[in-house]
Order: sequence, then C-alpha cells, then structure tokens
Amino acid sequence: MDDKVVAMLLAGGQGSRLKTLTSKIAKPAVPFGGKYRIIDYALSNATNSGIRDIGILTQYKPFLLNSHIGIGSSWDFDRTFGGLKILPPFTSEDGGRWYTGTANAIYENIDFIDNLAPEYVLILSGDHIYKMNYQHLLDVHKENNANVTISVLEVPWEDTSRFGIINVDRDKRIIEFEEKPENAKNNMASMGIYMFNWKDLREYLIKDNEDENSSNDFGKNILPKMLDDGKRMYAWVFEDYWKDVGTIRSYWEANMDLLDEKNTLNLYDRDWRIYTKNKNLPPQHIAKNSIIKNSLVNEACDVKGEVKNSVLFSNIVIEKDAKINNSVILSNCVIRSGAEVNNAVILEDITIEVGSKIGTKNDDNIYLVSDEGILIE
Amino acid sequence: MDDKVVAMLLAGGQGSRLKTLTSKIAKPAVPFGGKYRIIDYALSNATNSGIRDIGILTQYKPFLLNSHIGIGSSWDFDRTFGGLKILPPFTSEDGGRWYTGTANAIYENIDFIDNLAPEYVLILSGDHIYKMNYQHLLDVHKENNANVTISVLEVPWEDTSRFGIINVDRDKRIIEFEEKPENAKNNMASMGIYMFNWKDLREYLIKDNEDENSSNDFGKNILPKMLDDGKRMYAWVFEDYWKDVGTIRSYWEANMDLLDEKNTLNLYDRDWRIYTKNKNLPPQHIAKNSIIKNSLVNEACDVKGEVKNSVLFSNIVIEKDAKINNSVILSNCVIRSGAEVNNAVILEDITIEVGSKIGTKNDDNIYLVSDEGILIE
Amino acid sequence: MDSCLGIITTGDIDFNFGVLCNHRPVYMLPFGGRYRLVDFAISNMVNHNLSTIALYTGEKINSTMDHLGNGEPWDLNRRFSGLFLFAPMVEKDQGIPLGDISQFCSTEEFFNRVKEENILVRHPNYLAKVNLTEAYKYFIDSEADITLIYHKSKDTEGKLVNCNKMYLDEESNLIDIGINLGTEETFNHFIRMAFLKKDVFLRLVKESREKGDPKFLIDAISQYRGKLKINAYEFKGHVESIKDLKSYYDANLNLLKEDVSKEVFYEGGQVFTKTKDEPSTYYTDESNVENSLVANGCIIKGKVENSIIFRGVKVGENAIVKNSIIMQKTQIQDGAIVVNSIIDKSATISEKVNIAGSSAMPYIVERYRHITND
Amino acid sequence: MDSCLGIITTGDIDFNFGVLCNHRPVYMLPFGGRYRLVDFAISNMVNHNLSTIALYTGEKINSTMDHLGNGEPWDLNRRFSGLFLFAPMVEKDQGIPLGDISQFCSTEEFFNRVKEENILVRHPNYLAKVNLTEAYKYFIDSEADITLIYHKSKDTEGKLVNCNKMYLDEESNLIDIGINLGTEETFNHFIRMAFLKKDVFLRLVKESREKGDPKFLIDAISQYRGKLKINAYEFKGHVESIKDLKSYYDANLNLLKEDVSKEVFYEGGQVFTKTKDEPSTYYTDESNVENSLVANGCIIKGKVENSIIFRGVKVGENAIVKNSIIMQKTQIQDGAIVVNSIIDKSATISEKVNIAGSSAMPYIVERYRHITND
Repeated sequence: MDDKVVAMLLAGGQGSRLKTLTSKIAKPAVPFGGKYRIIDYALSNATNSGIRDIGILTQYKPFLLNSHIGIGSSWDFDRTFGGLKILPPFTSEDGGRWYTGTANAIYENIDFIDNLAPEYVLILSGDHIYKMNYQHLLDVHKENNANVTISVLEVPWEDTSRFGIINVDRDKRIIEFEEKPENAKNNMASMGIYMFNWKDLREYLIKDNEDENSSNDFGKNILPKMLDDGKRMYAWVFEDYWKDVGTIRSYWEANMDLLDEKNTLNLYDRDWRIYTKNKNLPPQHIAKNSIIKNSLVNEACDVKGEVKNSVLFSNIVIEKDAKINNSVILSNCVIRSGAEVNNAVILEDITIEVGSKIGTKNDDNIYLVSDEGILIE
Repeated sequence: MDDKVVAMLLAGGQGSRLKTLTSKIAKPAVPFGGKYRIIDYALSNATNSGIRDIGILTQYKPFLLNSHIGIGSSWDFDRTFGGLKILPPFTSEDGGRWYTGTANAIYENIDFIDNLAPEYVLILSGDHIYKMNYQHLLDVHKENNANVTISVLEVPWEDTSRFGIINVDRDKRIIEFEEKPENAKNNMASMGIYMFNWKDLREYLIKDNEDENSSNDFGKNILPKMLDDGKRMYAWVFEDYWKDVGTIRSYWEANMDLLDEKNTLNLYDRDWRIYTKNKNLPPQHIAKNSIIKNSLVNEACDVKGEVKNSVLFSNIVIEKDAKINNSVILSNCVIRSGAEVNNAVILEDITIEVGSKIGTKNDDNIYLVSDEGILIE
Repeated sequence: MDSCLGIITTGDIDFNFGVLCNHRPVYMLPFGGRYRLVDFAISNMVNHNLSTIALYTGEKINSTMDHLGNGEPWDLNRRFSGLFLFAPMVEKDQGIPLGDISQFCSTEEFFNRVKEENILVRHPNYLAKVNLTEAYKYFIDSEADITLIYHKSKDTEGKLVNCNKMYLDEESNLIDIGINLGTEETFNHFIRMAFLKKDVFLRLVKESREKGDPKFLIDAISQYRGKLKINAYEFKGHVESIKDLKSYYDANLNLLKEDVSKEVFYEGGQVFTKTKDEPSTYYTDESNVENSLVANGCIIKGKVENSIIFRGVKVGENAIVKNSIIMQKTQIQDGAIVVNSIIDKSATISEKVNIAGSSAMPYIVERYRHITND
Repeated sequence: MDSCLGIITTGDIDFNFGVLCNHRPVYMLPFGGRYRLVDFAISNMVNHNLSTIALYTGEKINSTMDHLGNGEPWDLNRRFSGLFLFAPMVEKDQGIPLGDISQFCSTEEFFNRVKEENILVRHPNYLAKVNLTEAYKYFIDSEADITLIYHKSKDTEGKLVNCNKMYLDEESNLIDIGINLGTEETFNHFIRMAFLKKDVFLRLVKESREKGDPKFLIDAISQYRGKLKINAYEFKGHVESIKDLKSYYDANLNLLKEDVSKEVFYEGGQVFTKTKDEPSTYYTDESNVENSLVANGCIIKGKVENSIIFRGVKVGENAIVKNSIIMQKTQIQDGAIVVNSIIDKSATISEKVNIAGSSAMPYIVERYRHITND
C-alpha cells in the first residue's frame, strides 16, 4: 500500500453462543476449515493486502491466541520495524483499565498508533471468515475523499434485525444507521470493517472518551456521532463469501461450505493464501480399504475407515469400520472401530469409543461433542 | 542447562523514587550504562545461563518495555518453541484481574508455566544491575536437594533495615526471615532471585491465592509460609557487583561505577555479554581539538567539546567549548557551545542551551534534568 | 548434549541419481511427501538438543540456501549458535578438492571458535533416527576417542554390497572396518555416523591433510584404529542407505509400512522442514485412495495406490497413480496413468498419457517437464 | 516502489585489492567503522521500500552467508519476498563463466516468479545514496525502457580514468557510452546503477546469452542504444567508485569530512548492518583522539588521529594511530605506531612496532597477522 495504513484487529470477543467451543479460548482462536483458526482470515487478508503494521487487541483468555500468533511470523509480520504487536490492557499512574468497548480499546492505544504515524487506520474484527483485499477499501475511501468508509454486505432480509443496517444515497454515501432494526429499510449490513482517516478517528476517540454516557462502541457511538456531524461516510459493498460463525450451526455450515467446489472462499488460490501457525506434521496416511469422499483431510491423519462429506483437522485416527458423515472433527481425536458419527462437531482430543453412535444420517440436529458431553442444537 | 528451568521476570515495577526517569516508563525500561536498559541485565543473564524459556510479567506502562523487548531476538529468545513471552494481565469469565502482588502475578500464569512443564522455576526481577550465572544457583539448589534457594548478598549493616534479611545456619539453610528489621541479626539480604521446584511453588501459589489475608507477595507470604512448613530453603551468597538503582543518586553512582576499570561489572567481557536492542547507528565522531577523558561514549555521538568522567548515550552532540563533567547524558541530547554540565543526569531529547551551567565541579548534589526542569537530589 | 557439535558432511554421489540431481545435491532430494533428505538428519540432531550444526554443502548451493536459509524451521535461527552452511572452498586452478578432509581444514577457524568439545559427524543420505542422547552418553561414559554407530543389517538381496562393514571385539571396540561384499547375511553395518572428541577430529583432519591422504574422514578414522580408542554403538531401529535411484525409491515406499512410518515420523521427535502454507487435501466423491501417504494441498480426483504424494499435487479424474512418487505441485491430468515412476516437481503428465517403469528401476520424469502423447 | 526488484551484481575485480580480498569478495570489504560495502547498497534500496532484493554473490561465499544470512538487519527476513542470494553457477568442465549475463540466465526462473515488473540493477562497489524513489518516478514517468543513473563528476587528478562516460542529448536520452580517458575535467559518470523494465532486462539477457556476447549487462545495454528508449537520471550527491586499494582507502578517509559523513550515514535513511552487541567505547584519562570515526566496543588508551576505528579495537598506552583504517578486533599494543595503514581484522601490532605506508599507497596488514619487531 502506498499510503500508510495501520490495522487494529479486535480479538477480544468471548463468543459465548459457541458454547464449549469457546470455553477455554476467545472466538478468534476457534479452529476452522481443517487447519486454521478464525483469526487467520483477517490476519492473512491484512498480509495479502500489503499492510505492514497491525495491532491485535486482546482481553479475553488470550493464552492460546497469543501462542497461536506468536511473533506473527506465519503472516510475515515479524518485522524489525513495525509489524505485529499484541495489545492487552495495561495500567498507568491512574491504575488499570480494562477495555470497555470496541472504541475504548482503540482509544487506550492511541500512543501505539501515533508512534506509527499512519494516514489511515483500518478497524478489523477477528471473528469473521472472508477474503478481502483491504486495498480496494482504501482506494474507494480515497476516491470519495471520505472520513470513514465502511465495508457492508447484503444479508437476507429476515436477518436484518441481527445486524447494524446502513442506508446510503445513490453515491453510496451513508445517510443513516439502524442498529438491529425490526423493520429495516435496507438489507445492507455493516461488516465491522472501517477505514478511518487517523486524524478524524483520533479526534472522535478522545471526544467519546470524555462522554460519560457513551458505551465506547464504534457502532453505537463513534459512527452515529460522526454522521450527526456531517462527516463524509461511505459504504463499500463486499460481494464475496462472508460468514460470522456466531452459533454452532453456522460454524458447522461454514465448514461444510468448504466442501462445495464452487465456494468462492477457495482455499487453493495461491494468490490469496490463508496462513496459519504451522505444526510441521507428517503427511496423512490413507490405508488399504479405506473410503474418503468429498472431504478435507489435514496432516498426520490416519484413515482406515470411511469418511464422507467431512472436514478432518490434524492428527486424527479413523479406525477400521468407523464411519464419519457430514462432520467436523478437530485435531487429535480418535474414532474407534465401528463408531458412527453424523452431523457432529467434535472438539479436540476426544475419543469416540468402539461402536458408539452420534446422530443419524438424515436428522437435522448438529451435535457438539466435548469432554463435557454432547450438546444438541 | 540440563534440567528444564523456566524464568519468570517481574517487570511491572513503577520505581517512583526515580522521579522523572520513570514518569513515562517502568523501572526495568530505564536506560543505563551508555546503551542498555536495566532489564537487559536480567535478560542477558538468563540467555548466558542457557535458559531457553522466559515469561516477562508486565503491568505498568508497558509500551516502551514491549517495544524494547519485541520478540526477544536481541537476547536470542525468538524461538519457534518456547522462548520469550510477555505476560500482561488478562480477563476470563470471572472478569479481569490485575496482578495484586509478585506471587499473584505468577499464580495467574500457572497455565503458561504448566505448558512448558519445567522442573524448576526461577523468579527474577527486572530492576537490578548485576551479572549472574543462574546455573550456579541451580547447581547449589540441586546439591542441597532444596525446595527453594534464594540468592543473597552482603549489604552494609546500616542498610539492613531497607532489605529482607535472611538468617541461615552453618549449612546456609535458612532459619529465619526478617523483613526490613530495625536491628538485623545478619547483613545477608535477599536479592529477590528465587529458584523453586515448580511442584512446590505451584502448590504454595494455589494455597496463597485461597488465603484472603495474603498480600500475594513472595517475601511477605510465600517464603515465610514455606519456612513455617519446614521446607528445605537455602541461601546462596552472591559476591559480585550488584546494584538496585532505587534513587537518582544510586542511579548516577551505578553509571559512574562503570568508569572504574576495576569494576567487576566488566562490560567488555566477551564471555558474558550484555545484549540490548540494537539501534544500528553510525560510529561516533570525535572532532579536532576535542577532549575525552575517562568516559564511555556510544554510537552516533559527535564530540567537539570536552567530556570528562561521563557516560554518553547515543546520538548526542557536544558542541565546541561545551564542558561535561561527572555526568550521565541520555540519548539525543544536544549540549550547546559554552555550556557546562556537572554531576548531572540529563534525560533524553534535552538541549542545554548556549552558555548555561548546571552544577559546579565540586558540589555534592546530583542534578536530574528533564523537560520538566531540574530536580536537585 | 550441550557440548556436542553436529556436522553434516556430504558425499560425492550426485551422479548416481540421474536427472533428479541435475540441480540439487543428494541431501536435497525430496523424501516422504514433504521433506528433503537432510531434514531427517538435522531434525534428529535438534531433537537431541544439539544447538550448533554445520552443513558442508554440495556445489549446487542455491537450493540449499533456499531450503535451509537461516534454519528457522529447526529453531536454528539463533544469534550465537544455530545453523552454519559451508560451501565448498575452491582451490586456485584446481577446482574443488576431493573429499571432506580439505573442507574441514578450510573451516578450521570455525572449529576453534565454537565452545563444543565433541563432534557428531553424519552423512545425510543415511536415514537412521538414532537416540543420540543415549549414544552420546555411551561415547562419554566409555571415554572413547571415537564412537562409530552401526546397525546389525541383514541383507539377503545384496542391496548393501559396498557398504562399510565393521569387525568388533566383545567389548565393542573396533578391530577393523572394510567393505561389505555380501559374504555374510548379517553384518555390522557402519551407518556413517560417529562421535569424535574435537581435538581428535582436528588431529585426524590436519594430519591427513598434511599427508595428502586419505581424503575422507571415514578413511582417516579407519587408519587410526589401534592408535586411538575407537568403539561402536549399536542402533537397532530402521536404516535406509540411499545411494542410488533404486534405494531412494525403495526407501520412500518403505514409509507405507506402518511400523516404519511410526518410527520415522512420530517416535523420538518430530521431523521439521520448511513449511509451505498449503490447505488440507481435498478428496472428491470420485477419488479412490489406498495405502498412500498424501501431503497437504493436494486435490485428488482419481485413483492413488501405494504411492507417496507430495504437497500441492493434483490427480485428475480417472487418473491412476500406482507405486509412484509424485513430487511437489506436479499435475497428473485426467485419465493419465502413472505406474512405478518418480515424477519430479512441477511436472505435468497430460491427459491420457501412460507412463510406467519397472519396480526394479522406476521411470523418472525431470522437474518442470511436460509429458504429452505427441 | 512496490513493483521494483533490486539486483546487486558483482564485478570480477577482487584481484585489485591484494590480501584484503583473499577471503572475501569486494562487496564484503569493511567500510566506515562498522559496515561492509554491500550494506550501503542494500540499505539504500530498503530505505526506498524495495522489498525483494537479489544478490549475485562472489565465489568466496562463506563470508557473504555469514554476514547477510537471512537478511534480518535489513528487515529482509521475509516469508514471501526479502533477500535472495545466488551463488555463481558452475558450468560443467568450464568453471564459472565470465560476466553477469550467464548468472542472470541461470536464475531465469526467479525472474519469472517474482511479481515485480521493473528492475533496479546496481554494483555494490559504487557508493551513492541515490533518492531511488525520485529516480524511479523519473524512470516511470519518462516511459523509458532503461534509465541509467549518472553523476557529473569532476576529476582533475585522473582518479576516474577508465570509468564509464556517457553522452546525452538535451532531453537526457543516451547517445553513447564509453570509457573516460580524462580528456574533459567534468564528465557524465555512469555509476553502474540502472532501472530496467523486467521484460527488457530479460530480452537483453537472453539475446546476449544466445549470441555469446556481450558477457556483461552493462555492455549489452550499450549495444541496445538506439533500439530502446534509454535515458539518464542525474544523481547530485557524493559518489565513491571503489575499484582498487587506493580508492578504497580514500573513500574511508573521506568519511571524516562532516558533509560526507552526514550524507552517507544520516540523510535519506539509516545504513543497516549485522549488529555485534559491543558496549560503548571507553576512553581513558591518557587517550587523545582527534578527527576520527570510532565504532563501539573499543578501548582507547593512546593517540588516534584522522583514522577509522572499527568495532572492538584496542589502542594501547602511548600507541599512535594516524591516517589509518583499523578493522574489527585488531589490537594496537602499547607504544606501537601505525601510520597510513590498513590493518585487517583480528590482527595484532605488537608493542613498539612501527609501521607506515605512504598516503599514495597505504601499508596493508592481512587479517589474523601478528606483527612483531623480530
């Protein structure tokens, strides 16, 4: 990128609707797609878009996320100058303060951004699965001479009440925000991706911090305030695959989407790779008389049974005569001989014992299997 | 080291007695010795002792410390497996908790240590200047089959009331702790360096956390409790240079100590180097007709005046006819023509104007010069 | 093993591998779906805590620099130790002198500088996951000058003819070392791995260099038997001696045996290599894969049997791959048939092309080649 | 400059530097107290945001690998771009072919793989801190195939005889390029730095290789004048052309001029190099230092004047160093006198030894030498 952009990635979300998937980790750290974690998408997008400096705002159970991100070398962010920094809350003379909202998290790190002296600040969330070239967002932002540009996407009308809806004029200039409206005028939803001029954002963050009634949130406070003040705010419509895996079912669906060869989230696109921390595991071993159909299988798996329409993470043993259908199996699981698994999401390190059966081929439930038992959704 | 040791370095100290030196940074980040920061000593000791895994506990104003440490590459801690991790406070389902004491900071990071599965845990402080091979501490610890071994040093009798004093039997087994005693029985002070068996420490940290009356401090709680329980606790006497630069005067003194060729803190010892983040600056330039005597000068300095018995950090300009005596000058200062500086500590980015004069050659004061003015101590 | 330096020295046997070694030294041959031969030697040493490792590179150094770079996959990108690469030193008007002795001599300064007092020397074309910690302890405890590592190999088919054979006394001291000509079925097979005291190593190297002969360290060791305390440590695991195309092919396919792949890939430490960020492998509804090792990033639509498939390979619809090694990013297009073959990287076997070697001698396709029916 | 690749190509002039280049190529010569010549070329490119840089190494590759390693000091230790080292490709039975054209050819695959569409080629023995961003903009805006960078050099002493001289028309298009024989005091000095479109570069290289001649890219460019749009960009800063011992010595001592050192070290971006963790330099009460550049880690007890002192040098009591270059870790012992000399690294000048060259030709001491009075 020609003009300096600093990305700030909000990775503090708890994601409680993901149940036991997030009992030990933050939502951005949830495994996805056979070998990734959700945050890999935003991080890889940033690298592939030519962004050199990125701050990761963490707060909730950051251990796994910290060790996953490490020094950022998987995404080529391990730079001598700039690069990736993890930004947890901290204390000063006035005592410590936790991040109270999305905007507050950025406010508390104004010094970090000032040090890098960028022209633009890109706010990202670590919760979503999509491939986007942020350079395009910047191009539009500059063309419009905007103060802020928000990436939006069309959602089904029935879902509009779950999103922040954005109404625009014919030039895509934003004229109204509706936060989770019951009767939306529009089905364009904010993706939580904002390109700001740093000068403008800085000013509004400081004002927002002084406002005792503010909940220090971009969607609820900063953006409406800027609109009130007549700032130039534009929407940019994103038209590719995007998924907010907010529930177990949508998590399962997003994984299944990868098995569709027509899915635009093409993992095999060498020009827009998704990077992740590499485990350096041996190749997968597919045994005699095994069956694998329409499935993604990762390294160090040992498949002796039958795997259909499923996503297998790494180091999984599928014993002889075990059957896996329509399922997502996270790393280090063992499916014993004769077991049958349907429509399931199985968390790490679980063994499914000999002959046990989860779900049936045709039922509509999703089964979340963890060491706390099976949840049905 | 043969047996796995994880070092935990407490770097959260505010160091308020250092006044403007620590107004923007934590004490471990204070510059020292021409090119280092105080924490470099503990970090370099750890590297040179063969320790591979180290956790840095931060809390107070961590920005500069974080960017100084970076990914730990200066100390060769940028490892794919293990290495250096910065450990700030974090939140879990129960909300966020700041570190309430030295022991609590370790308690909150039990998971981090468990993941590394060490035999021993070494507790260090980032506040002190010394060179120590922690392997020797471990050797003694193992020889004594101890539960904990504490590094101690002899302090002047008049200072005993400022330290935690340790009374031992003839085998150096600890029999009593006296926290800042008015009339000490002994002048052996704890250096705040503890080698624990992780199994033991882990148990006591959990117990201590359950005790509502505890202030969660090693010196006040954990160690006395272990002594009460009859654990095998030994002292190991350190006999080399050690300095806790707690005040401006002791900070100035410690810098001046480096100009003494007999000082055992030999910076030129190639077998025990002190590493620091390197700025990659050009060589120093010494002009015609300049005078430099008994001084340490760092890179990118341009000396045209007179420098005697002083420590110059990097990128400092000493103009013609300026005179520096017995002073410590931090990076990026300019001493204008005709100025005279005596017995001073000058913070970063200060310009001493033409003809101005600080101190006199024979006075007993120390002058701390910052952008808030001159403090006299 | 803080006090042991690792040395990987390379033989001059590139010419035994035909086009596979036109652009790479033997130790850079792809192996086991995602590795290079040298990865096994380096990883084995790193897993036993050797922290300084020197590789004497082949002449074709560019692939070596690209793959090993700064040693990062092995955590050898260290400031004060780590991985050292030494390219062959060319002598004026004479080219590169024969043998490793002269190369060790030209880097004497390195040996003087490192703190380590002992040396492990090994050849990367011998695959053996030795418990080095235990072997080193044996070397130290027995106070030997040199400890050679050997394997009691059984060879009924003459595959190990011309390997080194050792004679030992009851206390495992070296009596003699020579060439196996197959007179016995089972013999003490020296697997070109040895611990030496550094001063002994330097003495051998310098004395041999001065005499001008022998040219190879291994010959020098053999000449010093009797003068030094040389004993032997038995390795009981799986050994591959990769000395030509056939042994290279067999060693790869041996990984399809469950006990071999367990030992080579899982037991006693991971094997590290340069990572490539490939996604998982995708098997279509029509795919049919049996008894194969498949790396990540592949798209398998056809039939694969008894084969080793490297990263990023595509096997098209109705294509058949059998008893073959298919290297990185090669495409086997729809309906092509590949049997008993080794296809080097980034090659293309076009639609409906049939290629087949014999199991005694695989068919080889050079890298970047495009094989069509025309 | 996202779309520009940096290429550092190296001349074959090692023999002009006597013992200083016995073990290193010219671009690895120590320079300016703590750098190597090549650091200036790389840092200049990095400071103008070139993110892919290829260095065609000399034959003596070990010092290059040690110094440049993974490119970390320049932040070039990247996963997907960064620093590439290409060792000379040896042709069967012919050794290393003359010229850089054949080396570019042997790495054609690299040029095809990288995304960049333009190329900056430069020689590391020309020191010139060009504003590459501006020069690149000129190259792009003028839609040239090739833009050569030159300096209006004034040379009254014949120091620049045999350098490349250019003739330009009023619009700075190339008319001709030849050899300066000193017929004019001021001439357009081509400083062996040029921007080329990648396709033009590849065409020149391939066509020249096929014809077998010319062997060097610079000669090829000159042959294509008229056929391509070739223009020139004037660099107005400080230039050093380091082609032999004398010019190397002078270029170092020129750094003692305040305006030169300001430009070389401070303006337009830092110079990066491998760091060494040396402490500050200590000056004793008896020291007497004037008009010198002194790197860190030195202990100065004696007199130093008009000299360049590298890292970790010791100058003993009553020793005198004047008009000299003293490289890393060399010791000038008590009472020794060193005048008009270049002392390579880790040498020792013993107590009371006097050595002196002339300012026309400095006295050279090889690395690791121990000079005594006996």
